[in-house]
Amino acid sequence: MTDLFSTLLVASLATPLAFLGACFVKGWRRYALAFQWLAPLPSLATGLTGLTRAPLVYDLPFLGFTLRLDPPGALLLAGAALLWIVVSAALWRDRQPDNRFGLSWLLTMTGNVGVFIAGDLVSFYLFYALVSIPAYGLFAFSDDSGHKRAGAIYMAFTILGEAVLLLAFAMLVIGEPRGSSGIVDVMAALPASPWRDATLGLIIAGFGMKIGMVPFNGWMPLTYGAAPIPAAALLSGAGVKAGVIGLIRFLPLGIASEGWGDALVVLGFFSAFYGVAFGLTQQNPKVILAYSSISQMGVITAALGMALVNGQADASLDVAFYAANHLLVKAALFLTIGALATQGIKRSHANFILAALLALSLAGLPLTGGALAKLATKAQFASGPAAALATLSSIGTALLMTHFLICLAAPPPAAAQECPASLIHFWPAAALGAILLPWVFYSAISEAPYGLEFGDFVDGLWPVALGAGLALVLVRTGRSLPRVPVGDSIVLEEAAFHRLLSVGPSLEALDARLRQWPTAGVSLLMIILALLMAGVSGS
Amino acid sequence: MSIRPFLDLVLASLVLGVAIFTITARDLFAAVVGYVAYGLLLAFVWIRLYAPDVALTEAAVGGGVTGVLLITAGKRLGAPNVSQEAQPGPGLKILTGVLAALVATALGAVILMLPDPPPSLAPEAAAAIDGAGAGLGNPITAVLMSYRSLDTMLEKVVLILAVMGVWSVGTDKAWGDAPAPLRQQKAYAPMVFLAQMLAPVGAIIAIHIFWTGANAPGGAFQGGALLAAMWMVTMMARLVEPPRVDAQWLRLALVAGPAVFLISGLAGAITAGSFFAYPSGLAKPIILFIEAFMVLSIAAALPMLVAGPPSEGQDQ
Amino acid sequence: MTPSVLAGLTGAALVGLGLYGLILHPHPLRKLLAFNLIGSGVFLVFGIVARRGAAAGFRFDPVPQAMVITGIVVAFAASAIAVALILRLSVESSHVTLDPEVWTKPNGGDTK
Amino acid sequence: MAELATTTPGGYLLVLAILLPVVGMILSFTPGGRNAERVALCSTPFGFALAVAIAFHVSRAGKPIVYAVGGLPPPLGIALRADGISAVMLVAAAVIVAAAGFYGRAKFATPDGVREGRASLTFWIMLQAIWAALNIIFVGGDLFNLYVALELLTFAAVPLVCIDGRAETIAAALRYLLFALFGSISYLLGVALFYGAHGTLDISLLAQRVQATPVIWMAAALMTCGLLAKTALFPLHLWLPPAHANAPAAASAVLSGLVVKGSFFLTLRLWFYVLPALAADKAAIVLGCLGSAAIIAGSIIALRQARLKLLIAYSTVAQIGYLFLVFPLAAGAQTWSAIGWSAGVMQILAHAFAKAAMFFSAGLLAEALGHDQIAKLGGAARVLPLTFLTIALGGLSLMGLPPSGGFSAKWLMLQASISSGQWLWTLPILAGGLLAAGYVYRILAPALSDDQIMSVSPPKRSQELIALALAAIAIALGFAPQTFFDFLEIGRPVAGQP
Repeated sequence: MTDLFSTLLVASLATPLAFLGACFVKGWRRYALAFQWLAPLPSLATGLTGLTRAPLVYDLPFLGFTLRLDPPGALLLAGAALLWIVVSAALWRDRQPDNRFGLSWLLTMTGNVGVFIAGDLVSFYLFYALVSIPAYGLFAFSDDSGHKRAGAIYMAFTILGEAVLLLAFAMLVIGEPRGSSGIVDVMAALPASPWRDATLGLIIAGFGMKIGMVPFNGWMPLTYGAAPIPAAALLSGAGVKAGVIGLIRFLPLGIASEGWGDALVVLGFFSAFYGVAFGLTQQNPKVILAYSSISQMGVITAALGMALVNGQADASLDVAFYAANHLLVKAALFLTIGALATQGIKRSHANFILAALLALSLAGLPLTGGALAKLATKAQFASGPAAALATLSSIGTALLMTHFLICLAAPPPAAAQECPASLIHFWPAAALGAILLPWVFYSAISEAPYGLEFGDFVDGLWPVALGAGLALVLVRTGRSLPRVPVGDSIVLEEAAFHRLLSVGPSLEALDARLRQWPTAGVSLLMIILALLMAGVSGS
Repeated sequence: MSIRPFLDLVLASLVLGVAIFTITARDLFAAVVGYVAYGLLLAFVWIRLYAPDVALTEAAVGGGVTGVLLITAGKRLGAPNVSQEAQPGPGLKILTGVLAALVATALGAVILMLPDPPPSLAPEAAAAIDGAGAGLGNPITAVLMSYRSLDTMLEKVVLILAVMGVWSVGTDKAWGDAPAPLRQQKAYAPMVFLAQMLAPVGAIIAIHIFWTGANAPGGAFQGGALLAAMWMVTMMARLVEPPRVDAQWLRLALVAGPAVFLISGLAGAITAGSFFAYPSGLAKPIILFIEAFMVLSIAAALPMLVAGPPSEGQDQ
Repeated sequence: MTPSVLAGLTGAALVGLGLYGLILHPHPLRKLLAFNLIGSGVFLVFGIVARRGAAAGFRFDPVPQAMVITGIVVAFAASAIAVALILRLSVESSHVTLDPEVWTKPNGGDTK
Repeated sequence: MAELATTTPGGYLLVLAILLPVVGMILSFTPGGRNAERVALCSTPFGFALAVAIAFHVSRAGKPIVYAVGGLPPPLGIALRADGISAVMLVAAAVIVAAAGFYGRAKFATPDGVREGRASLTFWIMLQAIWAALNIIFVGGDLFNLYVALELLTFAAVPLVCIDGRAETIAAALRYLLFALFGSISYLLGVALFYGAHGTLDISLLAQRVQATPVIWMAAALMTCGLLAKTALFPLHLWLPPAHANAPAAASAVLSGLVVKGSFFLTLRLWFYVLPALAADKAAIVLGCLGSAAIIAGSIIALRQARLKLLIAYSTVAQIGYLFLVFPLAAGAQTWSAIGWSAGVMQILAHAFAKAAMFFSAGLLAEALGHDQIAKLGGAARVLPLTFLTIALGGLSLMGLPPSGGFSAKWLMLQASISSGQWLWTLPILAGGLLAAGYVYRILAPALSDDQIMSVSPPKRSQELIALALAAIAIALGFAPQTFFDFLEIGRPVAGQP
């Protein structure tokens, strides 16, 4: 049985790779791309199987990679695989996107699957890069300057995050005395590592860039605004979870560490409210969803922070569940934009109510998956200011999502073309699935029962109702909110970057000077003398 | 107290004086002429350092062939066409001067600090002279042809490569043609007479230098250089013109030295148990045999390096 | 001061002089002359090393002397290539200069 | 130490590896003509086989293999030695030279109706000469012999720069030659001082004899500087961008991928093999600082280039900078030295293959589009997918993203700098990666976009595949197993135990 499970684990990775390989054979490319929705099937099976099992480690005999699947990874793997299958199948049934797009899609998918099952630092880094960088191709291969800008900014944050993580990983591997690069081993050695604090700081910054943690949030609204709906659904649903799994894997959750925990809690809640506040200033539903992601990822960060404060090792599964719920709901919400924008699906009351349930699920509406997600993180936000802040963030989320629903009444005209027809027909099922599927998973991960008593029901309902009510009040009192450019702080960062670019011409002038023969000759003599001095004085 | 130290001092200051002139002269051509004179003076320094082989080489190549090369180039260039702004400013001049002086001072200082007693390979070279050195009386020839034969072989390869490099600078159209004559004008009658008289004598001296090089100062390189100089003299007198670069005899002559060296080096693996080793007893004749071809190659290569790339319309 | 020390110091001075010329002279042929001056200075250093190494009945150490001979040939080959390039440059262009500004036009360059 | 002076089994292969391209060169020159191409191309498989055989022998012996030329051991004779890095470099050189040969066939085959062409003959002879010179540099054991090889390398590289005869290429070649001569004479002066101080130029004998005297420091400073000039380490890079950017692609690939590595290899030999006994911390820091400056300045200026080939050339300036971080990172006998050493060699290899692939692709692209202006690359990836795939893979390695040799190199370098406590080096390493991502993005983003592109003449598929193969090697290096890094350690002297 274990052998079968390892085979599945290997197949989860091998199948997308095989599809990737097939793309390089000319006759096969078309089929490989069109049928790539089949590629995550083994991952789905692996994820479901792995939910309830002890962690499995498998060393790939070649390449030196280690695969490792534990329940948090399995949960996110199953969710992500499901999402990839559904969206890819619909997308390629409808039309044949061009090769660049298809290949980017497949590469992102491979990275996304891999990042949940990578067991060592190098393979994690590889898959993390793979889920981040090719995603550029999902929205930025355009001759539109807005898309190009979004692509460039996305790339800048991605590469910066990669660089920060590379340094952090190098510290992790050096801190491991036996030379192992297995994630479990390096994390076990981290508390004793002399570079512990620097490593943690870099880890938080690096993955923070991926999950849009304030102040690294600017790229997210721009990217989701530019991305076509299927791509946005995948990036916000599955792609971002690479950052979540990164935090889960690389924060020493089992060991109480107050300083870092508190910092994370502050950062997380700040992001959570920041996302709500700035999301309210936006009108484009895609952008609002992006701000909602910033906010939700903030809640996850805060939950991890509390786990760190309290030394809760099992928080990883709770947080993973919260993330998996967000994965399904956020993706379904993006599809909602496309679905309601077309004439193909009637703007009936039933559809709108479904959309509202889905949106408010994010805020923890009772009986939806969101309520379960809240329950899952109850251990983290048990009492004290954290519990109050968590409730406050629920209210904020309800407020933001109601604002989203209001804006949804007039979706952008382009949204209709962005979303493939099959997905639109499929949308009600997807929405229901996103609301209900968490129930299936929940039983697998937790024994804590979901109380169906009236008190609990009210406890869950009032923040949602309050948030929704506030949103309606906001509409009534008129739109006095300031207009903030999409991506808020990114405008300032871009300006700073452009100022930085002015180093270029002066450096170029310096280079032109250095390349003059006499200057180069003088440099040569100076280096001779410098080396001589260095040697004579050093000995 | 003999007069020698005084003479040495005079010689050193002469060399330095001419060198300073070469660097500071305003006129390009004057600087070139200064350099040729400098090369000849340097030969005397080498004699004072008990290095007659080097002195011969320096006179033949440093002064002679390089001189012809540079003078020809200086003439072809005519007045230098350097704009005024390219001249370095005074600040740069001072900085460069200070840095160059510092490097020179440091160098002078470490030369004075060289260890005493000085290390030397002379004992090893002397001990090996009857073995690997093939009983050659001239230890330098032994070093060049036996102890460090790989260097010498490579140096000849460098010469071929340089010839190819010089030729490659020509135009596509001219490929295969001959280089331009060393002198554009018709030669003066005295020059022609001199060449006619000098060339055969020089050639004989060259062969003598090569032959005695086994035991006395001289050798393949010096002999070849002198032979080359004679060929150049006859070309300057326009008694002969430079050959076409695709002439097979020329190519063969150019590669003969390194090729024979290579073949005997490879054969050494069979006959003497090691690449570039000589079978005992036969070493000296083999070395002379190789050197004979090297003389040929050097005599062909140096004039071709001076003559420059093939030039259009120089069909013989 | 022995002849060899004198020659060594002369060599050092020649290196310094040559460096000065090689760095400052704008004309490539003058640079080449300066290079050859440095070269002869370096060979003189070899020369005094050889002279100091007199032993075993030799008045000099033959190994560095042999190296000088090889070095002179190599330096000559270098000069020949440089001269060929300088002459070709003078034919191709009115500017015989190494100044990079002349050659790096913003949109110039090879179009093959 | 006697074992490094006498011939070992397999030692004869070293002589053959040197002589094969020399013989090829001579046979190409005489009789010349079409023969040159045939000789050059036919010798590449043999050269590769020799390199592999040498690697096999080194691996089996677990220590360097040696050949005393003429049966005469040093100090009087010349010894050739191949250790781990020599063997690896021999193989890399054989592969890249072969690739350049087969790639260059499209442009440098002797034209029909001509017995012999200038450019063709020059290319084939110089290519083999570069190969010969590199092989000597990789296995040479004598500093003066290495000087001759270094000159051979320069004289072979310079004509390739100006092979097309345009005025700016001739000026570039002249700059290159004169500055390289500046470097060689400086190197030679150092050689003279070494001999004057210790009476031998054999690397392993010197390693036993050197002491930290001013003479030796002066010699080391002069030789290093000469080599830096030839390696074009910033700020001595004046000759590199015009020379590498204006040469034909086949030549640029060899010049950027291999030729600058030749002089760098000798710098490694000097500091790690001749002078390991010296406490050279400060000198290593000087070199590391120059390398860091090269990374930052080279990358930023690469970002600002309008022409693709100039961008790639400046990227070489930056990537050379990484190589010099080896000196502070691999010094001494600490545990991290081995990591730094592996990182340095990996960087040499990854850059050699990635850069050769990039130059090949840039050449194909320029030929297909008729220009190499980056601003006009919009949409080009759709018409030249294979070429841009190669650029992307090469770029991946330059950026240091996994899986690639460039990633391995930076990953190991970061580890070495952290564990040695030399934190500051992590900054240029990471900044260089970010900036490299910037310039690779500048090429790829417009090329992949939906912009319209005018019609192009498709490049030869075989040339595209050669370039892709080299890029694939750069990627495959990222999967190098531990045994590969152990192999690189063979023969590396460790300070304090010569």
